[in-house]
Amino acid sequence: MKEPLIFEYSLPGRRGPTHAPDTMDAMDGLPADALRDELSGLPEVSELQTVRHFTRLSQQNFSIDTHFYPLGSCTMKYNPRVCNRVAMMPSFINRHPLGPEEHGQGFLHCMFELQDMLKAVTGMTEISLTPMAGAQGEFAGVAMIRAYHLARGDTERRQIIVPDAAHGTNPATATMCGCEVVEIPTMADGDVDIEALRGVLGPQTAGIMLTNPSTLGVFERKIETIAALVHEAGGLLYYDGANLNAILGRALPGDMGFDVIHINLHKTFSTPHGGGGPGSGVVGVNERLQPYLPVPIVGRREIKHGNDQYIWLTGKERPQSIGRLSAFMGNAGILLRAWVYMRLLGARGMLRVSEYATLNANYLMARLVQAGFQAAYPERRASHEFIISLKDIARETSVNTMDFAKALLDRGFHAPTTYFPMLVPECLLIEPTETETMQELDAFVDAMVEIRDLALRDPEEVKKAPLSTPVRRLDDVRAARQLDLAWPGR
Amino acid sequence: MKEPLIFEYSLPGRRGPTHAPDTMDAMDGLPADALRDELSGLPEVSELQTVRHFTRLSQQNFSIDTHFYPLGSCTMKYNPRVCNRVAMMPSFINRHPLGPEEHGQGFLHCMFELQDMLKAVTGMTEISLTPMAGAQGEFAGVAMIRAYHLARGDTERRQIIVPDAAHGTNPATATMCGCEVVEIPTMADGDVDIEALRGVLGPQTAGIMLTNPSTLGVFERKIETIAALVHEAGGLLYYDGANLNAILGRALPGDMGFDVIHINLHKTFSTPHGGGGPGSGVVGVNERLQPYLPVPIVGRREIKHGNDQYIWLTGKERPQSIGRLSAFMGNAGILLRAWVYMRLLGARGMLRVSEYATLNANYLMARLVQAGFQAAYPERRASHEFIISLKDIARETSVNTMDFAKALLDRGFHAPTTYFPMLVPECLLIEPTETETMQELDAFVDAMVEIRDLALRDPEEVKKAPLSTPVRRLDDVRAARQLDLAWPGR
Amino acid sequence: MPFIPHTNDDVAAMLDIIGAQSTEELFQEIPASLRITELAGVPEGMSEADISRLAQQRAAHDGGVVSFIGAGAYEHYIPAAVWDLATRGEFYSAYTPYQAEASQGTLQLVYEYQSMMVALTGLDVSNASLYDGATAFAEACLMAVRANRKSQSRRVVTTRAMHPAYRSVAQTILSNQGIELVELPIRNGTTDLDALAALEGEDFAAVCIQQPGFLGTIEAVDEMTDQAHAANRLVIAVCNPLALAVLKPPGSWGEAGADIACGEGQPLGIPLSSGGPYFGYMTCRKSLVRQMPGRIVGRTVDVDGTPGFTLTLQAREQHIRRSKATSNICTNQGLMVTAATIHMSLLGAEGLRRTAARCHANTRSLAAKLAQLDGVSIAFEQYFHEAVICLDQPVAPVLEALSAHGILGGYDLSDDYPELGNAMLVCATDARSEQEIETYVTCMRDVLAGVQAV
Amino acid sequence: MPFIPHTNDDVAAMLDIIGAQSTEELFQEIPASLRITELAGVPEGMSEADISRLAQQRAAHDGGVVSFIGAGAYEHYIPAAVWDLATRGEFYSAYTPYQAEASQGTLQLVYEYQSMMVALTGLDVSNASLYDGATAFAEACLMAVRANRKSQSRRVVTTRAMHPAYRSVAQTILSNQGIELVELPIRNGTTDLDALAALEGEDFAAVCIQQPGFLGTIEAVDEMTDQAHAANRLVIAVCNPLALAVLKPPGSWGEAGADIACGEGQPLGIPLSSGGPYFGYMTCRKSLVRQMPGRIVGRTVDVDGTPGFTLTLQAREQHIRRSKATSNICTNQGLMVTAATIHMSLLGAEGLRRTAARCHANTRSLAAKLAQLDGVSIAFEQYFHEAVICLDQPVAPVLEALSAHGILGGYDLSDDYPELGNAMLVCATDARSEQEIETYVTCMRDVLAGVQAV
Ligand SMILES: Cc1ncc(COP(=O)(O)O)c(C=O)c1O
Ligand SMILES: Cc1ncc(COP(=O)(O)O)c(C=O)c1O
Repeated sequence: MKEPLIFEYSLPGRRGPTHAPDTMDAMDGLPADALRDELSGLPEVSELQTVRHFTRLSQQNFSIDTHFYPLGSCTMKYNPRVCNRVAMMPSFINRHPLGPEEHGQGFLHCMFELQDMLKAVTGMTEISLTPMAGAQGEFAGVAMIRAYHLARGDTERRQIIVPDAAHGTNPATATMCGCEVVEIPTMADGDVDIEALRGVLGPQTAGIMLTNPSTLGVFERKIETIAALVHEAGGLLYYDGANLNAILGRALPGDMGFDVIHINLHKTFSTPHGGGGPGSGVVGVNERLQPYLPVPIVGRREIKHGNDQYIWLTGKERPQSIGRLSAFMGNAGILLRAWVYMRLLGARGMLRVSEYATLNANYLMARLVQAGFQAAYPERRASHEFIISLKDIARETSVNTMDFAKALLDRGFHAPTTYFPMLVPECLLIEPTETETMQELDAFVDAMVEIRDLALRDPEEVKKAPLSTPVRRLDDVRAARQLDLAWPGR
Repeated sequence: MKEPLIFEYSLPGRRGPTHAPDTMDAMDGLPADALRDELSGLPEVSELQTVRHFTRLSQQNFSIDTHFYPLGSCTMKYNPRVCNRVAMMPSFINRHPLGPEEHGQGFLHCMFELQDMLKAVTGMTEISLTPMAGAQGEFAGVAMIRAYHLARGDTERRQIIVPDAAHGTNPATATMCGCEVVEIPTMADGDVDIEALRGVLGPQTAGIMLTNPSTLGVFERKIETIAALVHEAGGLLYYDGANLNAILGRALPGDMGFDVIHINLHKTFSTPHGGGGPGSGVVGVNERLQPYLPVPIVGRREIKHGNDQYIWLTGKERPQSIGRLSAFMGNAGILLRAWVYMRLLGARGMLRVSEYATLNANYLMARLVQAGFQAAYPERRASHEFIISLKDIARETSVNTMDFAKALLDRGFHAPTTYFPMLVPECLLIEPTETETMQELDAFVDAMVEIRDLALRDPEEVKKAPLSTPVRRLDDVRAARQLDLAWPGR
Repeated sequence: MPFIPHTNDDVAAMLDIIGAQSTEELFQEIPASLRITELAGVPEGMSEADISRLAQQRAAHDGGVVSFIGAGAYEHYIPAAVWDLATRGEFYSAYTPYQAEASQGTLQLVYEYQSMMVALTGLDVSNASLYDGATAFAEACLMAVRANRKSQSRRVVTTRAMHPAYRSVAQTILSNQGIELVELPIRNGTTDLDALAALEGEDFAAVCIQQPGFLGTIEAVDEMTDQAHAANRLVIAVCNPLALAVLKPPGSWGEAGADIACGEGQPLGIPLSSGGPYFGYMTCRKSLVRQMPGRIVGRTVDVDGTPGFTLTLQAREQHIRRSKATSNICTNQGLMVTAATIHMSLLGAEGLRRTAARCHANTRSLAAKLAQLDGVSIAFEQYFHEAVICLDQPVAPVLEALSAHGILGGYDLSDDYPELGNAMLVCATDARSEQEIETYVTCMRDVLAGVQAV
Repeated sequence: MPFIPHTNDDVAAMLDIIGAQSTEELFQEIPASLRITELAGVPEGMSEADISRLAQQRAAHDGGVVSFIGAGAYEHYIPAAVWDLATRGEFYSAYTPYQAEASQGTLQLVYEYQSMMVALTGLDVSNASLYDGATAFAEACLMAVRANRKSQSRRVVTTRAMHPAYRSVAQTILSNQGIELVELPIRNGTTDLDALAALEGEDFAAVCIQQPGFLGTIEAVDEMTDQAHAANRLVIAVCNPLALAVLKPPGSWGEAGADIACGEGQPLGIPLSSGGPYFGYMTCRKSLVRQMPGRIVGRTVDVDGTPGFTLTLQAREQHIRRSKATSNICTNQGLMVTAATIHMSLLGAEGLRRTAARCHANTRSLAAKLAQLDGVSIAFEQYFHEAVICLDQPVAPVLEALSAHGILGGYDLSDDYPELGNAMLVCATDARSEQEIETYVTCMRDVLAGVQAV
């Protein structure tokens, strides 16, 4: 059943809210010409209508809590409920960001521990928790790289090298930081083309941005060579930590030679994805970049009578910082969730994360290959994710990756990431994560085989998908051409 | 998509829970022969599997939060979320029932206020909060009536008079209290047959149980006469408060002559129905029955320095009490929710409850009658609910009330109560409640008309319903004959 | 106007359709003599913000204590997921699944619940819940009287080892039907078997055994069961379901097993909440199912042959059977069953066993430490997770002094069991930390010293 | 093993299919030189019960205060339904709606959100959120520089009346692209219009106006907007969205309205939470939509003609446009938008207006009462819901003394605005009761007396 817009339930004069003061106080302290006459365009609905509307809408979503959601590069693992419970404890959610440190020791203590644990899992020297998503972490990282070069008078280093398989945020970030993007190709085996890299390195090189394991689902084996080459050329190395889940407790980006890293806490550390966010893109650096870390950072002051005191370090203590990235300290509530998750798992639990994430990915890849699907890198071990290319099936049957994706929805699975990375044609990037069972993966294989077989038999039938979702395939072209971005009924 | 049983997800050896102690302590304080060797038959599943399973199951329910739910006699109105929030405040949910009064003044204060408000809305002298649902309230009431007669040496009064339209709990309760049930008929206009009543009154009469408005959806106009007759005969009057929503703030059962009343807080005062319960069936009495009220009751002790102290009154203070009805004090958390609801609404809000509940019912009845449906009591005002009889349609088309009910499900409406009260053939008891909009009622009328028209055109099509629910019409006979009441896989 | 969605235009249009001038007119069938127009004694309404603030202030009075009271209600850790899921609107705001096709969520869940209770108790079938442990016990007695074909008796044997409140609730309920409870005395904290033996030859419908008993102790369930069956008495087991994760299930008591098991479901994921809502569970042998009170869910198929769930055996219930029903219960404790089912799924057998064992270990540790204090002793050696502690002075003032320190030190047994002297029942569940136990012991030492000093 | 569902049999079967001996082997492509086998510095795991207890202990340090701080983050009453609904698993655990047909819930909700923000700001189109108010402001500046076809300038006019943290975040972000922020001084708490006039003739991409300003005061938005447009500068409005329930919307400023509006969404149902997660909102004229950063949801139809929702104009975004994208933002603040949309639906226009008006009245009452104390004065007469209070002594020690009494008395302005002297910013929202305001005033009286006494 189609759910109307909330505005369609609205009628002028529905009885007043119980959620606001009973009376309208006078706005008598303000000049009349600063005020608005009326506010139309918000719905007037009852609490029941609101609850019913948004409950029904929620049921139209696929989500981890309802479906297997193997969206590659996004680490859609289970979000433990206790993390939310803790982050919503009254004293935490009611704490004002500018409240004095004395009244925030509980929160700051957690944040200090979080910083320490993040150092341990990255091998970096210091952490700043402030970036609010991966892309902002990238911004912080590249801005630090620039600040580093500038501080050394190295003003010409403006090029950021990015492999062609990189996530779109990498080149976009470089541009936002006023850098120039230089793309280098990937070799047939999935590793970076070292010769091409050599070719672009030089005195203009600010640094390189790498994901390892890469978005191709393989571990970059020559990472140490790459690090040596870039450092020799005077550049720095940026680690895009979106895939940290694959190597948690197995290898440290710091050991690989990276100077700066961001981590998506909403991926590896399982804070909720919330229908698009919020996330957290905390950054870590080695000594080189330490002075430039964005503020604030949580510090500790030893005080006389035993107990330590946790404090904010700001621009005062960190004059070379690239500065602030958010009005306050970033996505504190998300950081708290990650703190709970990390303390729950502990050191051994974290090693198991990468162990089972990798096991699940390699198993699913093996099963799909054995079922006749084409892996993009069949000779390689999968990391926590892997790529299947449907280009042969697409050629034979005209059923393409998008059709597969929609047919999966009808079978109760959220589709993997489609058409990314762009260099593999007709690709599915599949990331099962460690929280799924073997039995769920088997069911996914069955669905894939069923769709493939149907495609060979009756391709038009597959192209009709999805049939069981609240709407069928949507007209994206019309959406972009005949823009309808807000309810016109106002 | 069909959701498997939780047991079907289970595999022996799924990794241990994080929700329990890490280790198994020894049971060394107990003799070996008191222990069990193993515990099989509980599922071994992960937290994600549990969350996903029960989230998916929940989505298979119709509920107030998702659907219009006009289940007559059940008052399926909106359950405000704030009531749950308050009842779940840590200090409330962690309070031990046997904790000392000093550490429960907050809770007890709320309960004392609740008792006072309930006195006000019923016109009774004193309240006991302990009964855990309507039926238990009835038990308490009839037990008090018996205790009253016995205390007066009136040992022969064992008959409880019940109209034929009464809810099944009324006669069942009388039996549970060791009484004999005497049924009296209803007249064509929906009121009790006074002559029949006269005929059954006598020295054996313990009392009468009445709902007013009755389950026929009409107000018993001769209530004062009835009260006089019963009292004259030496009997007492029991008020089944399931329908209090209809007259909240309009008339007081105490004024009508009732000696004892129960109220379903999960109806009139909107505590959740929870898929079957919990409810609360608080009882109120006039002076006559006061000594017999079930314990505990919340009392107040005036203490010197201003503040009052709230205390428990138990069998010590109330030696004539019929006794305890629950191990502790009843459904405290449900009582708290009702307290929040009543304080939110206040006196004026309560009057509006009955006003709009009655308006909605009369409007919906009028619309359905205008659309050609047959009201059971067309000459009467509806109370907060009313009855439609489908007997003519059923005769003409063979589409019966059950078919209508299932066809409503396909149209996004929970069915009204069917085949109750039994004295109206092919009946639907429809209770829209005050929290639904006129627009929702209109949509319901449209659905009813659509089904009726389809029944006239193509009755077999209606009989196929439901088609859109997770399962289609279920085989109840098989369910009762081939009993499958627990997962056999253990 | 809280929760009422009507606009003035709506009201006018609706009155027009009804053919009434005003909403007042709709109440015209209420005799004028009975009409009121205001509710004196109910305060004015408040906003959601104000009621939240008020509730917060009230709640603030009640917190900040550490409890070592059990006595039928136990604080256990409840995983966050339990109530997040149970309070989803689709569970929270649905009602009894009368329309099975629109209630498969609740119905399947209850079927799973029934299966789990069957597993825990080792019996064949379960109902969908009763109000609480005490009423479940009372219903079990009624059921046994109805069901025992070999006995004509309206008498049931119970014991002082049973929860006093359960006995008192059963008394309230059974006395109205003239059913008599015959109470056995205790010896060493458990039922006096000699007194039981002395009833030989008498006709009773059933014998009731609580395991563990109210005093935490372990009954001779095998012996008592066999003896009861030999005398044609049914056996009603009253058990803490969490204890059943480690204790022998009623279905395995003696040769043939108990006939009915029942008890308080609260330890399975339900918060203390001042005493409710909890839920009573009940399971029994298959042969007794038609005498069982309460709702029952069965698995069947739909017209397409797809498996599905529905309420079944409704002919036992009041809405069909009316005055001949097995019980008057209608609304039960569905939401609590929802939470319990999720709780048991999350913990699994292993989680429940570990929790039970931790409670046992914690209480043993507490009792042992208390017993090292002067003037404190442990009354009975074998117990599950509650221990009777005897003092050399009256209990009430000691508990009061502890309470002033924020410690609820236990349940005073003096009223219910004067025969035990200055005794109290202490309980340290998994929710109590080692440190809290230490604090209790230290506090007790100070309190006893203080009292002695005076 | 937390959250990992594999049995030993599963693992063996899986390795078998993979053709590996052990899970270790799966990591063989990581050079041996880089392999580690443990994580020093991460403590051992704990059970859910233990982490909950630990968190509870930590949280206990942070509560029990009453805050009169605003300065960009505001405590408002949030109806219980808001977060009950927003944390439903289907919202909480979904991601960006890449598969539109499987995400209509989130997509329709965002479309509704966009519609509401358009209504509040009076502009044409909205995006689906940015990180927070400060980054939204920075993105608005970048957008204006890209979008202003009539200007070649990489300079933007801002003002000291703007939130200092917003200016500093914008500085961090804009400086990397060589975009310069030119800051106007303040006079009487608002932007110095003479200083603005003095920029006449110079080329700027945009003028930024915060309404109400950081100091709570009211800017001459109409005049500033018209003047900016006359000079071919775009106008960026930075507004508290709750204030827009009562204040003139940016779309109506001056003759033509502002071009871009942005700001902090937190007052719309998001808890304070130590500073985040909040969300930045952004709306603009239709003609600028292709320059807008962030996701946008559009309404379209499916193959059957049924209306539905999808992400649109993705060609602006990094995953398509890569280095030429309008911004690098990918993950946004979706869950916060979910909560805000529910919050706005529950309150409606009337509820938001009453809340805004109550904040105004409460702060006026607080400021007036404080100003009656010796040595306290109100700096500026017209303000929305924050007032600058001047003391006759340094602010920091006074705030510290208040804090010791559990009152967070305001935001010390001495660092950011030394030109205001001993000044602080106080805020009393709808969440502050009359009694709390009284307590503050009383406490302040005592503190000032105490300080004077010394
Ligand atoms: C490889 C990679 N890098 C960077 C990002 C950007 O992270 P975020 O979406 O948190 O900004 C993502 C995630 O979407 C990613 O998959
Ligand atoms: C008229 C009537 N009386 C009594 C009851 C019994 O109430 P409860 O279900 O709370 O036991 C009900 C509700 O089901 C009812 O509708």
